[in-house]
Amino acid sequence: MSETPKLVLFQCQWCLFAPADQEWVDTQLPENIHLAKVPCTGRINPLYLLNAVQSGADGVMVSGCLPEQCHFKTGNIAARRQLEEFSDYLNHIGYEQDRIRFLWLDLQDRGVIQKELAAFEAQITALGPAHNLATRVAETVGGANA
Amino acid sequence: MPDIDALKAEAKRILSEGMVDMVIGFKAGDTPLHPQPAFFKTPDEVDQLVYNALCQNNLATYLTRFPKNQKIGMVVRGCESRSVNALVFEGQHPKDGLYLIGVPCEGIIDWRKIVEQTGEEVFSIFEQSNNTVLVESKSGFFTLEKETLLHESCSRCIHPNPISANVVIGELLPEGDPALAREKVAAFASLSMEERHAWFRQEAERCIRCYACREACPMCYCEECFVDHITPRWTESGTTPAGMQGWHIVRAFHQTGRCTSCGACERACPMDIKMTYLTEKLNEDMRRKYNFEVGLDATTPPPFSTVTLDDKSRFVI
Amino acid sequence: MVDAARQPLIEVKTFTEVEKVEGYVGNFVVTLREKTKYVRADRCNGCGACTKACPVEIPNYFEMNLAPRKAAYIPMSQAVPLIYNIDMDACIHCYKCVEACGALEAIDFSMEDKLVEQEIGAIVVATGFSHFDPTPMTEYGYGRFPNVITAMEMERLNNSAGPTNGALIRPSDGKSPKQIAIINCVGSRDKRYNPSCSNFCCMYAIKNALLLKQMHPDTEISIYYIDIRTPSKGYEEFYDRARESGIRFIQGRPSEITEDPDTHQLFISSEDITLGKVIEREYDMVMLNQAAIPQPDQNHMSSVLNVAQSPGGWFMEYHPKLRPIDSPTDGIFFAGACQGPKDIPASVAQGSAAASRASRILHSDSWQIEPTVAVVWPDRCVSAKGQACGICARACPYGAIDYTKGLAAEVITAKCHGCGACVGECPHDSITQLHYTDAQVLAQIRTLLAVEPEKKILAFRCQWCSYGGADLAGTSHFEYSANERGLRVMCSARMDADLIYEAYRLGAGAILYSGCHPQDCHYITGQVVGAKRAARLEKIFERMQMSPGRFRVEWISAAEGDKYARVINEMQASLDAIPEDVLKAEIERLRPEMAKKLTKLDEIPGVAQALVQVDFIVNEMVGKEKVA
Amino acid sequence: MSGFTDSNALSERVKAIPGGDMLMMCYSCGTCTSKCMIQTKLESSYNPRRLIREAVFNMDDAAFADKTIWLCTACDLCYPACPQKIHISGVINAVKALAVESGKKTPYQVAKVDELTCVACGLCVKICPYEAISLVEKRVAFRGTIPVASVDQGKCMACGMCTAACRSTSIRLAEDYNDAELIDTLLSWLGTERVSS
Repeated sequence: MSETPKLVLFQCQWCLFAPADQEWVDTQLPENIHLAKVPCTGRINPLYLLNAVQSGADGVMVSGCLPEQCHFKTGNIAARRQLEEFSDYLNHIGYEQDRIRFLWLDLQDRGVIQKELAAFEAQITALGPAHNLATRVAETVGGANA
Repeated sequence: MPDIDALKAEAKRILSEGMVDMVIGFKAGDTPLHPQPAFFKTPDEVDQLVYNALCQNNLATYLTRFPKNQKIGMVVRGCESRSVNALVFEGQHPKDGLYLIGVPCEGIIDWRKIVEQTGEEVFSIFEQSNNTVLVESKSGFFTLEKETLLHESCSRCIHPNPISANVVIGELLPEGDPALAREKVAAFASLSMEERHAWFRQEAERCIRCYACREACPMCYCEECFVDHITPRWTESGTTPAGMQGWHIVRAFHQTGRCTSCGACERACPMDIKMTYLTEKLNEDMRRKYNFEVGLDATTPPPFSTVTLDDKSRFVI
Repeated sequence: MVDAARQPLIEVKTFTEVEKVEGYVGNFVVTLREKTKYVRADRCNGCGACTKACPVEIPNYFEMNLAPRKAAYIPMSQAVPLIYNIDMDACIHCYKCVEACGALEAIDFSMEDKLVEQEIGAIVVATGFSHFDPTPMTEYGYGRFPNVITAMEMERLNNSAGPTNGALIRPSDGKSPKQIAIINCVGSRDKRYNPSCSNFCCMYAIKNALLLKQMHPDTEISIYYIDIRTPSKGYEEFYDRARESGIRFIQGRPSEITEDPDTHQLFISSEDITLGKVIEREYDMVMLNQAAIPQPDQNHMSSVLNVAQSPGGWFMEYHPKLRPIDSPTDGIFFAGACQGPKDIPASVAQGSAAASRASRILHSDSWQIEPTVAVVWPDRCVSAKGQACGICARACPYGAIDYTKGLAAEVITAKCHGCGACVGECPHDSITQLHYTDAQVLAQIRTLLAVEPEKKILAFRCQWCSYGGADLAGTSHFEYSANERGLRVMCSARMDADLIYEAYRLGAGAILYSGCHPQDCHYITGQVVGAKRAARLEKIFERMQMSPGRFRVEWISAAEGDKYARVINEMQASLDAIPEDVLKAEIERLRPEMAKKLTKLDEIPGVAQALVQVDFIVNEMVGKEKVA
Repeated sequence: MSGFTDSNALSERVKAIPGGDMLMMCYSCGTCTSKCMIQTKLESSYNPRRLIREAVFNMDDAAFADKTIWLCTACDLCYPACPQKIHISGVINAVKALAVESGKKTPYQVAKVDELTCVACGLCVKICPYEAISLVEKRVAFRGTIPVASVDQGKCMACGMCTAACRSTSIRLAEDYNDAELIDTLLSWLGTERVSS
């Protein structure tokens, strides 16, 4: 595994109000971060997280809207219940809960996601690579960023 | 122990009066120590009905296998009655199409523990009134403490009495202490991350993907399980570490807010995988965070089906 | 102000509060609280040594808190009198100022507020307006984003005598902004805060934009607006000039201001209505053009002066078109924005008008009032007979009735405006109102209900609102039932319960009790008195089991002709819904009950006589032998 | 003043539907459009202000053809922002209801139920914020007449909460947010591949 941690960002497509931030996420995301855009955090099936974790993601970030700002009324708070429990549960069997982070963005936030991602990356770098549940066999050809 | 004659009489009554089309219960199995589920359709067949501490299946599992318009009578213990409630909530059988004959349950004996303690082939067992079990084996009779033979889930059972049963046969038992389940989860959680993971890996490694746990679980009634799904292939389907771990992680997670801690999955497992330390963690979380226990009635939705703004969550800013 | 202070006949009393206003037009007694400055005006020479010595620094309110000031200070450079002032809330009592003042001994910490009573002929209220604080509008981030400032702050920033000596800088980093946005209608035309338009902000935004553009030609200025309102002479031309000079006007109310937390740059997201597209633009600085709102102590002043407030809290004029300068209380006039948002020309005009209105009082020996005043029959007043009553005094919105137990109530005619609230309320019929005496009104009722009374809808209309509404319904040709019979009194407060009972006794089919909307009342609180009585009557009639729809209470403004017509038509419909025989039986059933409530009606002076005359006339005209 | 307005006019019909009554109060300030992110992120022709305008001017055809009615998810972020306190999503919903009445259908993809595997547990019904899912008895190939979940095309907003709630992945969003594609790209980026499939 390379030095820089591999992070997966599940992004609710509405949480970034500022077009500039959205553009940054869409085009200038660092190479070690994979973006998976979903219509709402409520859309995120825990199986997504499982797949990311089992395939060797060192950290998973979910960015969504603040409670009461959800584009789909209750998607984010439903996601909060299910995904928080899932991350607690993964922690129970060997995937640190610090490796899964929810980022709730206020509509008025701007330029926050870049910093939060950097802070998250630093936090994951300090934790080191996640190996406990990374059980999917690495493919020999292709590799990262394929 | 409930009066087996009263149980039979009630089963016969509801069959003969036409209140139900069928009674699900147990009958003696082909091998000793293994009573098997039975489906009695006539009053005469009810004579075969048995009920003892070795009846280890969760009968609610069979509820989903019969048409919804069929009237079903069922012998239920605490956990089974809760499973039935959960299934009624999920619309798997109408409430008025059910007749539940409740029996307070003193716990299910794990036949593996008998074998373990006697160390030899066992022919039969007799429950005695002083909380001991008389075991007949190859070399004679043993008296064992019942307490030591109980299945792990049963030793921590919170609701031994059937809930929302039409009739209860036998005397109600005192409710269990939720602290026991809490302590077990806490004890596991106090281990280090590496120890917890090592334990999980060790358990999952033995899995042979027979899906006996799935078959034994009353809540696993999906037409197509997520592991059988092809696009996308949610988790590896073979006995690779990823596949085995993924299966156990998600199987348990799918029972969040639905599992009654009956332990049927664990008893069904041919590889003796201790699956309940996963489900109990989730059940404990539901109790702690949302004050929710499944199956106490057939109308309260599980936490994942409800949303509220005022969750206390570490994710909230 | 400095100019005014120099006039020999003008006495300027600053730092003084009005505590109490008593008396009436031409004869007010005003109690003033002259607040102490802790500096003797006769000794202070304005040298400023105290300010230099003072160690306390607090935000300067006059500079919109953008600059500091000392606890010993001059509020502003045009202050009258130009002497120093110790801010006791901020003072730490170090007495360094006293030391600095030295032999002059102008600073005296033992001074106290003085209460002064003064005889005043007329009062002009010019208390001005206040600004809406945009902090609650979180979407604009005022208070959180340093570069979002209010119009008043911009005013100080851009002022050569201001905290920056006129240098335009942005608060976050002191750099001069190149992109400035002005957002209009912040808190105004907004039902969540102030639904009304603040009148002058459009022009104010353009003025500020032009000023900025002239002083800093390289700045780009955008004005976000919903509508630009330039209604006066020369205003549209001014707007033209602004567009010509390159100021961008963007139609669309911004929904959100966001800030880059590192650079403190601001981003405004708004729909450009003309394009139909959402655009986001970047700015260095944003100015919020706040709503004008009434002064925070406007409610208090309104009770001190006994003048009403219109919806929104501004002082209410006597009549919006005919007497826009006068308050409902004679001898008190309004000037400027205390009466509603106004720009400078309008305020000056109103100030001049108010001064001349006031001088008419000062120059005359007598004062004409409307003739509809209330009069007491002292011999009928129970107070004169020793009973405790005082109902009339409590009902009077103007405090025009002197009530002392044991003496007959007395109307101070100069203060009376003729609403008739006392007349309506007096349970002993001891007060009447000239031109609307009980005899006169009863005579009208009797006439209107002379023929087929059960088919009639008798409408009591207040002179100012519902009468105007009925009038408008007529002139607008809104059709309503021809069975309506209108009857005018000055105010819903005058609609005496006796009049209603008598009308029902005479067999009226239905009665409408109508007046102004609450707060619109021409007589400050007259409508409140009327509304309370109406509620009482509704309950009484309900207890009598009167058919629903026969008594109706509606508040109808002079602009609601359509409502008037609708109400009457609805009443006709509900009257039609009652079968004729049932209605007649009900009238007969209730007649004795109504009569019972009216036993003393004949004793009211003039009533019996008037009714005899009416009966005679009616009999002559319709050939009826007997009325009721 | 009746007689001036035609009760068949679009604006009157919208007003008669609860939520649509404040329609005429709009002074077209555009706050709602810019508060909503649909125009910038999804569909450039989206514009609630214009839709209200179309309703005010009784432009039935234009209003029913406007994509706005199908895209508003009634998150009501604009409602507290509206200076005229108009319940914008209420107006949009009213127009949508009239559009559906006149036979219009959403041009967008909505959730789809795999009837072969649905077990009608009802968890999606409970979690759906739009009450778009209901359980109906239906004849399904190979399975007989059974209850299955059914999505109301007019109400579904394609948020996908049902797919996250479904254990047997029997309900899914079509095309745009396809599970398989998401998982495939995720896995290939993370450098792993299915060992057996």
